[in-house]
Amino acid sequence: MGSISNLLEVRGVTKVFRYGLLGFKFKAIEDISMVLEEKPLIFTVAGESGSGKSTLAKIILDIYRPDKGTVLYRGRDIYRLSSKERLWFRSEVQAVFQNPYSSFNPMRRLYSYLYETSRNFMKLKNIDADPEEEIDKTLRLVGLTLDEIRYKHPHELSGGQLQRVSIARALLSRPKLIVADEPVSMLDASLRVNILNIFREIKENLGISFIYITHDLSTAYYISDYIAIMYRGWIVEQGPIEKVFKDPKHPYTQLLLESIPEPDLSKKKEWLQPIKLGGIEEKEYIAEGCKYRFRCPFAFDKCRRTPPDIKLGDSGIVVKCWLYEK
Amino acid sequence: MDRTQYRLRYGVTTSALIALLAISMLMFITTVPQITEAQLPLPPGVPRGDVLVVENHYGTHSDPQNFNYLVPGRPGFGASGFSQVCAGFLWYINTTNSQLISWLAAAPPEYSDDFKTMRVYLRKGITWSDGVPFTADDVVHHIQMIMRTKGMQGNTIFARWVDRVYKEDDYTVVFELKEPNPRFHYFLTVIIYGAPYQAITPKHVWEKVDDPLKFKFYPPVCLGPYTLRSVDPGGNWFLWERNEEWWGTKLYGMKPAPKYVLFMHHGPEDKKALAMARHELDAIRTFLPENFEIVWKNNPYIGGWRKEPPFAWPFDPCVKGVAFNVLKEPFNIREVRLALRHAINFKEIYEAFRGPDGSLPTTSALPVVRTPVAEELYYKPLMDKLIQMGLDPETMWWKYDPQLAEQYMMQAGFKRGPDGKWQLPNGEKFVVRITAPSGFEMESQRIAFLVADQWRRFGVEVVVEPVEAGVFSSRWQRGEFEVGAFWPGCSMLADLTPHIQWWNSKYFDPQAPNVGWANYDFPKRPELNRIIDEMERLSPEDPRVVELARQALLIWAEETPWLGFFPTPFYTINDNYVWTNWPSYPDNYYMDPVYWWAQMLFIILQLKPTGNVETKEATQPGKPPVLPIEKPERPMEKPRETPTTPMPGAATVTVTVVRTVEKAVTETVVRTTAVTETVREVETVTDFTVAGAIGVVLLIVGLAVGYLIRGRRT
Amino acid sequence: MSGYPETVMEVDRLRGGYIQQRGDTQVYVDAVSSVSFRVYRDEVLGIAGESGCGKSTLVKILYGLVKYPLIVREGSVFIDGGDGKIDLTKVDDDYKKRHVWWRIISYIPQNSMSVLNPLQKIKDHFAENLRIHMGIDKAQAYRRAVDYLLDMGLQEDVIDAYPHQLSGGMRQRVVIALALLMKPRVVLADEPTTGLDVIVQRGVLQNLLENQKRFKSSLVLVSHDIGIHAMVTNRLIIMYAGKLVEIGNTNDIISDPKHPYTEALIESLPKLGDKSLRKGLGGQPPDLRSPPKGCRFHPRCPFVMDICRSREPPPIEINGNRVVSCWLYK
Amino acid sequence: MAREKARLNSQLYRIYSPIRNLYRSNVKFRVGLILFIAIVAFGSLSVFSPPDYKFWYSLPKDREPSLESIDMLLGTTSNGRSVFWSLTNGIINSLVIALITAAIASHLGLFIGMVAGIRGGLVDKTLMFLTDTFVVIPQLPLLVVLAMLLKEYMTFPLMAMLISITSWPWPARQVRAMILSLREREFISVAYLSGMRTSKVLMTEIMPHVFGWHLINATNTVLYAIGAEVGLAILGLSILSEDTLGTMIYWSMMSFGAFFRGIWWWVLPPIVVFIVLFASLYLISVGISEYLDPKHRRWVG
Amino acid sequence: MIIRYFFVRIVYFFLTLFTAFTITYILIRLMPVDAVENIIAQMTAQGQVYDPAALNELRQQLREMFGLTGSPIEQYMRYLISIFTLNFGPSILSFPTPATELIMRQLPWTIGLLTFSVIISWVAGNLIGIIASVHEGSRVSKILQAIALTIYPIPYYIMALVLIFLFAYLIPLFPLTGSVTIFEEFTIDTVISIVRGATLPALSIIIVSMLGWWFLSSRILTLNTLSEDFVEYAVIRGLPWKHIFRKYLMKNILLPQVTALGLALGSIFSGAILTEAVFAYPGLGLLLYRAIANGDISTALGIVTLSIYAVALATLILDLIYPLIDPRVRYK
Repeated sequence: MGSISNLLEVRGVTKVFRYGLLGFKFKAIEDISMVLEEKPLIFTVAGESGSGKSTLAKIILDIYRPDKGTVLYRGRDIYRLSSKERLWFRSEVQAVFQNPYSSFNPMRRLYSYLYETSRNFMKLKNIDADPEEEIDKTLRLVGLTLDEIRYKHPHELSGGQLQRVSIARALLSRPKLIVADEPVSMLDASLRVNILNIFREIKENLGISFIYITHDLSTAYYISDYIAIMYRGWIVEQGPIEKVFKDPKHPYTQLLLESIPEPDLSKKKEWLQPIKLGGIEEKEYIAEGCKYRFRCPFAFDKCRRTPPDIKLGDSGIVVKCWLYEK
Repeated sequence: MDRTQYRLRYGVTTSALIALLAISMLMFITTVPQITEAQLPLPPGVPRGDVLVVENHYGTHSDPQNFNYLVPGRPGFGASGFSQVCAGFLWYINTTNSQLISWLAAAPPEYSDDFKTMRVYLRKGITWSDGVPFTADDVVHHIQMIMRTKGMQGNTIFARWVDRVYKEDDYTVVFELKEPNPRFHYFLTVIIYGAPYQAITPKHVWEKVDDPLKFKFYPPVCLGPYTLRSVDPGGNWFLWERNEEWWGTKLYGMKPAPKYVLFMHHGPEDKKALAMARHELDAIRTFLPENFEIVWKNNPYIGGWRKEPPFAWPFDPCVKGVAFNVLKEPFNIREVRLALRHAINFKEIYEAFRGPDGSLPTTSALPVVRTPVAEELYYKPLMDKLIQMGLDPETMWWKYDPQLAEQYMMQAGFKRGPDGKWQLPNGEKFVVRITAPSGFEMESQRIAFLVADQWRRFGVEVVVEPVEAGVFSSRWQRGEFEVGAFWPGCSMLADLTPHIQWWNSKYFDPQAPNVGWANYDFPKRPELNRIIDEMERLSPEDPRVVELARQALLIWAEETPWLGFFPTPFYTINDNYVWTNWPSYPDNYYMDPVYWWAQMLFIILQLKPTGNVETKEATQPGKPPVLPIEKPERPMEKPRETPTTPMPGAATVTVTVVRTVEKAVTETVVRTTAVTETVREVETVTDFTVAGAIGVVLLIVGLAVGYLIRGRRT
Repeated sequence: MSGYPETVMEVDRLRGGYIQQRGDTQVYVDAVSSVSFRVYRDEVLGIAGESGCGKSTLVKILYGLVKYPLIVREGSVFIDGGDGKIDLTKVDDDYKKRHVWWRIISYIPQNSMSVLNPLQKIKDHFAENLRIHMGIDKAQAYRRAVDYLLDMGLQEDVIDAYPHQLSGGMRQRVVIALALLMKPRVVLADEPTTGLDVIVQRGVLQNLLENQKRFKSSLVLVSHDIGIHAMVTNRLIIMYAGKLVEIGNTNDIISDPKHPYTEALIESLPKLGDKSLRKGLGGQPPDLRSPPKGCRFHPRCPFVMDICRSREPPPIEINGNRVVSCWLYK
Repeated sequence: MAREKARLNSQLYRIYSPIRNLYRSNVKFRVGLILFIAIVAFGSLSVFSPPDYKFWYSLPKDREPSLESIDMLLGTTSNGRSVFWSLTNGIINSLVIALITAAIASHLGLFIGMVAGIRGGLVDKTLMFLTDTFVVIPQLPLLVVLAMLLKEYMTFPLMAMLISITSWPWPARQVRAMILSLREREFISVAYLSGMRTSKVLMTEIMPHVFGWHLINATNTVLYAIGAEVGLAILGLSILSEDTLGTMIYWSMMSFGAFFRGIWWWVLPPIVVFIVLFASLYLISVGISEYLDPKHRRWVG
Repeated sequence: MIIRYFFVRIVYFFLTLFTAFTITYILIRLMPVDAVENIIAQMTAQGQVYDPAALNELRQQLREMFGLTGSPIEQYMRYLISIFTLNFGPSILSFPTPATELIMRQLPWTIGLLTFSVIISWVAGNLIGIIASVHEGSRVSKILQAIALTIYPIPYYIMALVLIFLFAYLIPLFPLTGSVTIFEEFTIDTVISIVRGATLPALSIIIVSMLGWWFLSSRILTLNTLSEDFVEYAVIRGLPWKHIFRKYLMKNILLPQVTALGLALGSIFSGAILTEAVFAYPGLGLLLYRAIANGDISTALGIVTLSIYAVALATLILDLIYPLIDPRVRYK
């Protein structure tokens, strides 16, 4: 049993996927561990597409089951819950997904989702309130009202509005943790920040923690407290966001931070420094040794043979790189 | 975009393709030298006029290169042409006049007084198609081989009856029987289509065979006038070529006119009709009336039993109708059967079988076809009693009397339910399931549907269940049905012994309550067993046989285990376009026009080319197939000739037939050509007493022929 | 940029949009409305704007790919074909296919994932273009294709691979190479890096830029990401709801946005190392089937004035190359 | 203003049923539906059939169509029955077989595919194994064997069941593939996260997505079933005492040689009805699929 | 990877085969047809008197000869062995010829006819379907669609009768029967005769399946492929329509159709019962039908086994070679 004081603990989780009809397995995520303490914070999991960050989200949400390792929520193994407890877990850990249009069944009214969630979980948590009022209240938190959406089907709202509904739906179960899987990547830039601001507010006002999954490091920096960088199924670096961003340890993190295009003309020169691109991705997944070694400018012999251990750097930073072997 | 251009270009390609196709089609047309000829599988250069095309009624033979018909379960004996043009039989029966034709045998068989020994004389000078002489050794070997080989066709028969068979000299064979049997030679006589074990096998071929059941006998060695030229590897046709060295030609001057005989399957019946309309098929087993109509409308040359309408042959030996499974409730109750009998309005069924050309069936209320002979022997003498039992003399069938039927039902304890439908005494609904043939025996299928309609009107729930041949036969054999539509009664001989023998309890097998031949333990009337036992002991010519048969028939009518309607009219059609001189009633009536029986040999031997089409090697027919009796002069201890020996006055009976059937021409002079040595012209016989007396004896002979007719179809 | 820049493409009061079938009636959706600008030789022109602003439609029209339900209502697109100007909105498809497309102007589509024939190897795509447009024989076409691809920095295993075997970035590079095959004067790139990861995106854009410099061609780069424009483009067009709201040098626009929309767009982007609260734009982009009267941005504009609600702002030129379409600057 | 309009649109969207919408927007669907309804309406005339319409020789045989009475409207058969009443009854009976088949087969396929797709693991493997097995067994011989085997007990529902046995495997595979891809969609996760139980998720989230396909599949199964019944009938394995399109063909062509005898009024009606029925259902299914997915006009066969 | 894939796929192949064989075996054994009883019925129909005891003895003899003795399990085991040896014992309908020999006799006919007509209809149907759908909306396309919709539902049997009536009766270009040939000497005439005999049966299959199934399915595939991005991009790239048609459309449409063709070819081993019946064409379909209907268990099992083998083999081969023809699929 994990420590009760931790909200969420991911312990050495590995998920194997199969490709094709039979055979060819690869590890979508491998031996991932992380800890969310029992205090409101935003934990970012960042990485390229195919780095396994969405798989991790789904494992935390109990949509996938890991092949190895486990996830503890408040000290309880989430894969060994009774059906009653599972419902409780569902209410505690909620999610917001990337594409607001595919988060809702286009044939159902949005209100029915909200009502359903509210009814299902209010009963569970013995909250005696008018669900309609509850819904309206929650919608106002995200800048909408019930009247606006009551009769609407998903296709009648814009992406930004839908994502707000989506957040409201997650909030209705009064969760402690919300897993937000790329919640703003489909939105227009001018609207993104609004959603991010809502996250900030919720964290601060309602004390809800977030796992924010993204490939966009600038938004990550904007809202989060803690970050884990993923690469090919590994967490290559994790730590408090300020530290990671100021002094990236892992060569991948360094490159990643450099490559973000920003409306900042001073960075242009550096950004235009030529870089080397990776080869064929499949190889990297099944490669022995360090998975980043193909691109790594510092790769040496050991990287080719043995996968690096997780090294605790100073000030709570965890790096998976032989460069920092002591 | 240049889609349009592209379309054009592809258009050119496509039209080029189409043109290519059209050209190749044209090539096909040009390769058709003569339309009718090219459609038949003939050797190059053979004109249509050289070939007689006969229907292969079995269909596609899955193993066409196997002529060993002695194997159990091998079908298609009469369909490949083997039995008609190749096989050799000792005796045939001319079914028009019940004449025994001694063919390989030189004379009718001789029985000893106690009917325990039978002596067969063979013709001298007969050779197999490979030149080896045919002798008594062949016959003895044939019988011994069959007796030896378990499971072979005929094994059960010969093993049951024959104690010893040996040759006395090269042309005399003696059979010593285990028990007296005055009818033993029937086993070796072609009565209708002939059984495979009746066709004598060549010793010089078969003696080298280790396992006669695995031997294929291909190509077959023949005694008939044709030898096998070619078979379709696909199994649809068999081409026979005239054997110019045939013993019949050399010894007796017989020679068939067609150079080739082609037995061919064209597909479903309507396609056969098309083939016949196009003169690509000369003779067919039988048509459904509808398909006959196709031919009739399109081919002015066709003929049947008569040259003019009505064409159909009315005396098929089997009475069709429905049979009750008397082992099953409630059909074991006599009253139920009688009620169902009288609930049928026979006229409607009868009328349904009126052919498009006016052909009509011969109503046969008893399980005996009401041929003129049977009429005299059984129907007329029993008429009064039958009328008492409910026969309607107008229709010659049981009268339509719903009230009487209702009474019978009440007697059996049946009640009508609130919906007017009959209920069983226990209150359940009375449902009759009629099992009918499907895909074959379409006439029986139609009877089933017609009877169902009749009974439904009477308030009985009827389900008709048509099943495939194999299923039908299996279920029939095992008695797994309630009511079956088939041919429950067949007869041809005046001596009914072989037909009703089966009603005897001693033949009942509970494992296979085969109703097809009434092999039930039914009716449970001891007097019937006694009657049949007595009939079996009696010589066929004993007048008491007829008397006993009448008693048995009366018991049958009282019990009514089945309802016989009539033999359905048979459209055995032939085409006079290429070949003529087909037997037709009454002007040229020498043989029944039934083309799948072995007797077809006699038809082939008399056919003449018409000259309508080009011929090359077709000749005029040789002498008529009339073979003399060549019994050796040899003293016998009280030789006793079989009752089937032709007797003077045979033609009298024939004329009687003519009179009965052709009432309109009673007083005219009828020319009849009989195919026996007693060919003669006869005038109308007015002296019925003389004719009757001789006729009785003769009819016993003639009707004995019908003994084997039950297996009309394989 | 020295001297007077050479114009390779001129867009003049272009107006186009889609015909939508609504039951029995047809509705015209105004996707590009009165847009005028020029593309100069050897420059990277960015077109920025958010979803539904008409930037993709504009690129399609620029390429001359006008197919029902897309129609051009007025205006023209001139392109310098080397031997005189061609109005792409007037010539027929066949002409474009034979003389314009891929030779003078080429197009890099948004979703490189699905634009390559899955059953052809990469080199086949190049060889077939070479063969068809230059009329050279098969063997030679293959040789040249391979040479060209090697020259473009692609490895041999990529050249021999099938499209699905490549990663997204690689595939995009292939498509870029394909677009530059005939050394066109103008390359239109419609969101070429959407869906790619930042590192890959950086590599792909570097590649694109390098080639543009090499061939001295003009690149029209469409992207919703202002960051990309800041890194890559020389000049920038900002579009909103089918209208061109601002055009000018990228540096000028980023450092000093004039139009309130541009300003909001740049302001709403979080920056690394800056956690201060930022504000996004409120409201929703308008429905182009019935765009708001006057300035199309006015319902969301923080500086809205009366005139904005009634009259459309004209393009207003501010110091040289800079054009803004806003009443604030009148 | 625009918002008001959108609101109004949404109201309309809810009020008008999708079928009506479909009917309005898709010409193919409209034509197909009208044809289909016309055929069903024609078949429904069978409720007026005289009590003894099944009886043979109750009418003169082989009469050409004439206007003298309803019985004679389409002529009579060679066994003295009215073609008109056989046809109307045949349409209804064929449709009954077809609809039961569609109900059984498409739901069986749907059920098996869904269970396999959702449960995954061993259940999935077992079911897919069974499906693959049935795919391998030749269909027509299987149908023939089953029909012969059960002929004694043959009723319309049983026949529909037999036809179903040969037509469920492919749909099951397709449903499974669909479920597998649906399972990855976010709204399914959202539904679970909203506290819904699996059964409810199935009904409210997955079914609506599969439903359109299901409808198309059912339509195609109807076509397949009518065709299979005709095939069986030609072999004499249908219920010959009842009127269906198949048995009409059997009696007219196989038993009474009506084709070559030129009794066209007996041969043509079942074939024409079959063709029209086919065309109408085809159009309906194409219409539905175009409506559901205008880009991919897929006709699942 | 490849070896592992092959191995697993082949094990799976045998498992499906085994189950399919078992199911069909049970069904065929359940058929209410008893060949022995039928033979006895036939023998008694020839009109002889048999004692019940003699008949019972005969029954036993026949069962032994036909290999119908032993417990159901034993018989099933015998069948399982025969799956591998392909020796199904003697045919009951044409005893003592082995069932395998009967099948082999009919096999060339069936394969000849069906391979020919399946391939022709595949090629023509796809070609017409693709061309018609490329010009979707044109008059020709509409007419072709209407024709396809009309012809598709017509049962093969009726189409065959129509063809016979037209081309064998009214205009006697072709023989009424399918297998009319003489085999004494193998000349060009023999070939012509075989082809002529097979033309109408083939045509009846071709017309229905070409204009029906293949036309309709290739039409849908064409419309789908036409809406693919890579086709549009090819247009954008200025490739001529002809080139796009050949390299982009045809290839992508024909690929899934090749799979369908493979399955169609795999299923020809159960023959075409109705076509064979109408034309009296010696094929496996009719043989199978007759074997089933007459209780010739060994022949029926032989054909069904063969056809299951063929279909399963076709799917197996497709699975194994598909990665070779479609680069998107790899052995994984």
